[in-house]
Amino acid sequence: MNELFGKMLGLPVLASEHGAKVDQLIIYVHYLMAALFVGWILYFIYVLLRFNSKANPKADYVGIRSHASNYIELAVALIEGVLLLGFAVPMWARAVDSGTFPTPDQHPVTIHVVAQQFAWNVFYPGPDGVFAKRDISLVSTDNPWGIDQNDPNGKDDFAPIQNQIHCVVGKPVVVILNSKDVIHSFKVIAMRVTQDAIPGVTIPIHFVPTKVGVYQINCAQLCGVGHASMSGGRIFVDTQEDYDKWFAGQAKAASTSAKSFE
Amino acid sequence: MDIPYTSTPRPDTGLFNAKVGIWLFLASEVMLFGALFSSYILLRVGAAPGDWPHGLLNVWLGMTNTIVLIVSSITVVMAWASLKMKDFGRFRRYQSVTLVCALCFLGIKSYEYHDKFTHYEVQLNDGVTVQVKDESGATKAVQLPTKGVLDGHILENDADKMVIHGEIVDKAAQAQVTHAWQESKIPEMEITVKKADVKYMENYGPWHNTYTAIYFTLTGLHALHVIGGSIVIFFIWGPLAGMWKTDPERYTNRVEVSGLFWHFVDLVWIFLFPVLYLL
Amino acid sequence: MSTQATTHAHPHADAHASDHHELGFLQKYVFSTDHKIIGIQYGVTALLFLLFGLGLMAMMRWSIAYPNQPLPLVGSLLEKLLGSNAAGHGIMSSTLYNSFGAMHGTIMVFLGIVPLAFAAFGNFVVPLQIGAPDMAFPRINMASYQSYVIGGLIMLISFFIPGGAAQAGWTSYSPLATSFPGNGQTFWILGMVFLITSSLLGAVNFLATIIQLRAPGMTWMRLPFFVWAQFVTGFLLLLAFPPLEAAAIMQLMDKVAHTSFFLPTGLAVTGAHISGGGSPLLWQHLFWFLGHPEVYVLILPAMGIVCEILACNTRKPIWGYKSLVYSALVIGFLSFIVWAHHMYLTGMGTRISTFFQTTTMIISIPSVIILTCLFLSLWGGSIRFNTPMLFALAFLPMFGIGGLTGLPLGFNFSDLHLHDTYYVIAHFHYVVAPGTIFALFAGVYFWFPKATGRYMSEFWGRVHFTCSFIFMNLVFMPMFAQGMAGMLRRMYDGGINYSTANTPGTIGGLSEGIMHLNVVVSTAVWCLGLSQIPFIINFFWSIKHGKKIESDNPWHATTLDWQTPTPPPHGNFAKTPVVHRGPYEYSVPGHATDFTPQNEA
Amino acid sequence: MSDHDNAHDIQKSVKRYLFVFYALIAGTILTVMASRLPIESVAVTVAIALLIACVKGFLVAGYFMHLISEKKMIYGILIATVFFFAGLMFLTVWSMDHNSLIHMSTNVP
Ligand code: HEA
Ligand code: HEA
Ligand code: CUA
Ligand SMILES: [Cu+2]
Repeated sequence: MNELFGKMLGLPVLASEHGAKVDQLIIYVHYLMAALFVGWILYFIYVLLRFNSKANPKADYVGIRSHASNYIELAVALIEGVLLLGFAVPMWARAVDSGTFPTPDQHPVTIHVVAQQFAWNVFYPGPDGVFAKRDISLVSTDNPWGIDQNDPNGKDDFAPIQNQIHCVVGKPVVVILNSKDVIHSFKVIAMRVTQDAIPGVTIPIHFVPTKVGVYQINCAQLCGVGHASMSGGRIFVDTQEDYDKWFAGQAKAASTSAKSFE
Repeated sequence: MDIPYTSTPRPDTGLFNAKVGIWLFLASEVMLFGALFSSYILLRVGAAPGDWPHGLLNVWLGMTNTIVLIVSSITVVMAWASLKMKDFGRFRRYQSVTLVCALCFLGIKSYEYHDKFTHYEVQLNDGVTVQVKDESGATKAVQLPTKGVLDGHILENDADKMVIHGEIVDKAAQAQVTHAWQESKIPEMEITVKKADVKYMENYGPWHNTYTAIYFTLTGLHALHVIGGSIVIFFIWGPLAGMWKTDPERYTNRVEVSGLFWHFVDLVWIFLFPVLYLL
Repeated sequence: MSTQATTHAHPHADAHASDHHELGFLQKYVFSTDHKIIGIQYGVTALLFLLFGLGLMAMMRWSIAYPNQPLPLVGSLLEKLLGSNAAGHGIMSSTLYNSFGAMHGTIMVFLGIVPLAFAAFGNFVVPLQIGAPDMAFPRINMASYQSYVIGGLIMLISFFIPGGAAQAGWTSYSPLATSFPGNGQTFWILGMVFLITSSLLGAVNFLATIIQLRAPGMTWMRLPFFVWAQFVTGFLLLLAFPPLEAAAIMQLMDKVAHTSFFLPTGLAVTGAHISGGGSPLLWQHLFWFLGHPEVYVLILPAMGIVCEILACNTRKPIWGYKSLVYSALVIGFLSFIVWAHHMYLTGMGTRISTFFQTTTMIISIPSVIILTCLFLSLWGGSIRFNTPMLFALAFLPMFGIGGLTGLPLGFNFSDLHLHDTYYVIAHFHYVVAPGTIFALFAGVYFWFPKATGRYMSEFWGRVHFTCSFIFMNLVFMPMFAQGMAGMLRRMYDGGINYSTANTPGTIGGLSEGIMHLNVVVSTAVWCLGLSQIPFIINFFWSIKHGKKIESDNPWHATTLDWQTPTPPPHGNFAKTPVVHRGPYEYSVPGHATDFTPQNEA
Repeated sequence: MSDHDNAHDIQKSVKRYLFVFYALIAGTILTVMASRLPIESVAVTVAIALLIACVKGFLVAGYFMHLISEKKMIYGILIATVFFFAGLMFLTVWSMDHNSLIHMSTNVP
């Protein structure tokens, strides 16, 4: 029944683990809304028919005598309380709290994403899994990301990739997000992921994709003239095999370019 | 029907209209300065070590201005009390002191602003030496520490060199300073630099850092209030004085209401002074 | 002094005021200090701004439905007026769309609804309802209106400056807001400073008036609910606006003095050298500290108007008057501590978001209570369906839909999916457009006879209501579906880049059906615009030619505003009224008529 | 103000005003002196400065502005204002505190 109701609401395709919880909450809240709406609309129509001045020429000074409404109000408050404390809060805590991030033995795909007008720049740490240091003070025209060229951990980092994230189905993805100019918002509808990318603040989020495919990344915050067309971002959810192949290719490219630097 | 309670209090609230009005207005002013004050806290907490200057402003000037405002506040109440005792002449004398105080405050404030606009921080290229003339008049060459900058007022500004009256500041050491009292008093010297050695220079205008930004914003807004308040006080003191003959009660109420505003302006300064000059 | 029986003392009912001494035109209409004239000035100006806001949206909806196609009718005019950068070949550019969007929001909220709901109705009705001769500070009242006009003019001029009007949304988030080279944002801030000043002066005046000038016997619990609503609204404006003013000053400093209040270290966006060290989130906090109380500023006066009209047209007392009053007070109080529910996705951790979710849910309860009271008031009534009542009745389910859809937004975990989508747009438009605007229409039809001595045409009123009701729902209902599907707001092309047609092979695009709704909605918006023509004609025509009212109290209402001559003269009441009872004594058993005015001895 | 109506009362309050005036001057000097004390803890320095400022503020508001003997309505307005101001300040500061934001326990480079 929940699924049917979700379809009726028009919830889009779902492709992440925690997304089911988001949908669940949306569906439950809409049950409450639907009940209140239908109940009150029926009452409303009935009242308009029964108490219009033709049907009821003399108004009653006291009006309704029942106190049922107090119970309805109380019930609404209680249900809201349950939805809040029973669902919204623990769900949020499980999704974002620092303790919930995947541990190394879950082999998460960890990436940095830096938003800019009007694209997403994706950084992979390379085979060693450690990112090169970045520092704002190093930013220059030759080095737009302020990467510390002397950091040995950076030797195997992939060159920043624009607009393309690769990850593995069933394995957690950690996206460490910020922005280099204005506020953007990293939204993947099918993953039920939304997070503002705010300059000066670094925010990590994580999710587990559940279906192989190519997914759209949206920019959900007005970020200037190109906001509507900041739609180039894609997440490639690969099988482990495909991902490894892609990863090896990138790693090779990184090592050859690193050599050419020396 | 005329509007009631313009000068007599309404029995159940015990207040005349303008009194309610001014307090409501002051409530909104509390929120205005309160929001800026909250912003001050956030900027300060968020500032990187060393980015929040201590002892940048002249405490003695700030203290003088505080006292000037306190004096103006007492003269405002005394003026109102004089009216209550039906002594119009004394009221006028007190309020003229208030107005003089207001002008004095604004004068000192403009001097301080001017001082900050002509106060420069000069970053030099790495490893540069400068010529320093100390109090005894002797000149010697000094090499700047790695994170050193010059800080002071420009005395001479030629095409190829300039002379700065100020000090050499070690930024690395300054980052350790968290209290005004730790700021060491280096004697001011005359420092000569070649223009070619200057990497970047900027005065202490609002753009300099978040401290100067909030300093100028808060004190600027406060100064606007001082100007507004003194215009009102002047207006009641001069052009409106005839009302004392026709409707003394209403006149006294106006003085009281303008006084409430003036005290509020004083009150804001009482907080601004320690927050901007001392902490 | 019950005057409802006296027939029209003033034959020239169309004259706005009947002063004892003649005033020049300027003094009477431009520099007037009479609360009724100021109320009417506010009302007409605000209606014009509403119309203008609708016009902007009508053009924007073209771009959404048919992106990158020349606008019909107005395209070449736009190009001439605003230059070919903004509207080359009559096509709305993304820049122009963003300007129009930001100005639609700003104009509707700050120049349309607040001045109409708070200032216009407040000015005209509140002193009459509390039995006062005028506002407490008539000259401040005039200054408030003038400040509003100046603020509005600054906003209007900003369309024509190089670079165009502000483009960062009505929320003006930094760093985007200060990143544009033109001066649109500077104008926006200056305009806002005047509008804020206007609202502050207005708020001080209303509060002082309600506190000080209530007629003898008009105790707090005998105030009509509309007065209570205005009282709470006044407090919201008084205390919530100053932080936005502070924020505006800081943003102005960022823009013109190159400070970094809202700009973090290392920002690569503005041309000028900046020191950094500021915080973009600080702006958001200060903005929403105003923003949320502001939305209750938009709704409380509307609830007040609806309450007056419901009581009068059901011919029975409002059910739960005390609950209404306490709920309004609680809403006012809590509305200051829920603001961060607009910021759930800025990276808030669990503790903070739990706090704000909890307050958000708590504040929805008094709204539920208010709506319940209004619904239950209908029970046992003898309901008259005149035009004001139709609009007032429609307000109830419309606000209900808007309010209910606030709930999934109020939980952070469901907001995750809905944030910044058309679901949010639909949510708040249901509250402000078919909600507040309907209540305001109701108010216009209801108090028009008091202001002019004539009714507005009932027939055209019904036409206006029926068309508006249908098209309002056709405009905003489909947006819920679009939002649920993930269509984002503030996209000049209606999200065409995210449509499945343009993203082959990608999962998560917008289906053809969803995209097609854009055309449906836009068409409905244009029809909604056309539906206003009967209203506009009716409004101006009825001033001179409407049916004359039979008595000073044509609706047989109980509150003091109807116990004055029509239109009320300067000073309102010939003799100070004395109040003997509560505001809604309709159908009192044993009373000769079915209404007992508050001042009847 | 009704309770200040006769000249004798005014005379009495004038004395009080002068006393407050001296206290304010003393407070100002005290603040400056306190800021010179070599106190290590930033919190204590700030607390001292703000404490003195609060006392001075109380004196101005209480005596110069007659808040000490004001009417209930004014108190009501001001209490609401102080409450909302406190809400604005504490909630904003709390929200923007690093610990209130989403962050990972293991530090990311
Ligand atoms: C008048 C304006 C108004 C009102 C009254 C409300 C009321 C509410 N709003 Fe809304 N809101 C806005 C105007 C308003 N809002 C605006 C303008 C925005 C967007 C700003 C922007 O980003 O540009 C917004 C955005 C907004 C958000 C942020 C969404 C996002 O950006 O992601 C949230 C989240 O919590 C929210 C929640 C609520 C809640 C819980 C209420 C509650 O107070 C609602 C309580 C009411 C009820 C619960 C209804 C009860 C009804 C019944 C019981 C009867 C039902 C009967 C029938 C239908 C017949 N609103
Ligand atoms: C009070 C606020 C208010 C009101 C009433 C409205 C009314 C309307 N709004 Fe608006 N809207 C906003 C506030 C409001 N809006 C805000 C804050 C935003 C967000 C902006 C942003 O993103 O920053 C927004 C955004 C917004 C969008 C999204 C744009 C985007 O994200 O890209 C859309 C899209 O359709 C829209 C449509 C409409 C429509 C069709 C109406 C219609 O309901 C209009 C109906 C109008 C009338 C019916 C006019 C009545 C008046 C008269 C007829 C005058 C008569 C005159 C005389 C008698 C003299 N609005
Ligand atoms: Cu990036 Cu919108
Ligand atoms: Cu809100």
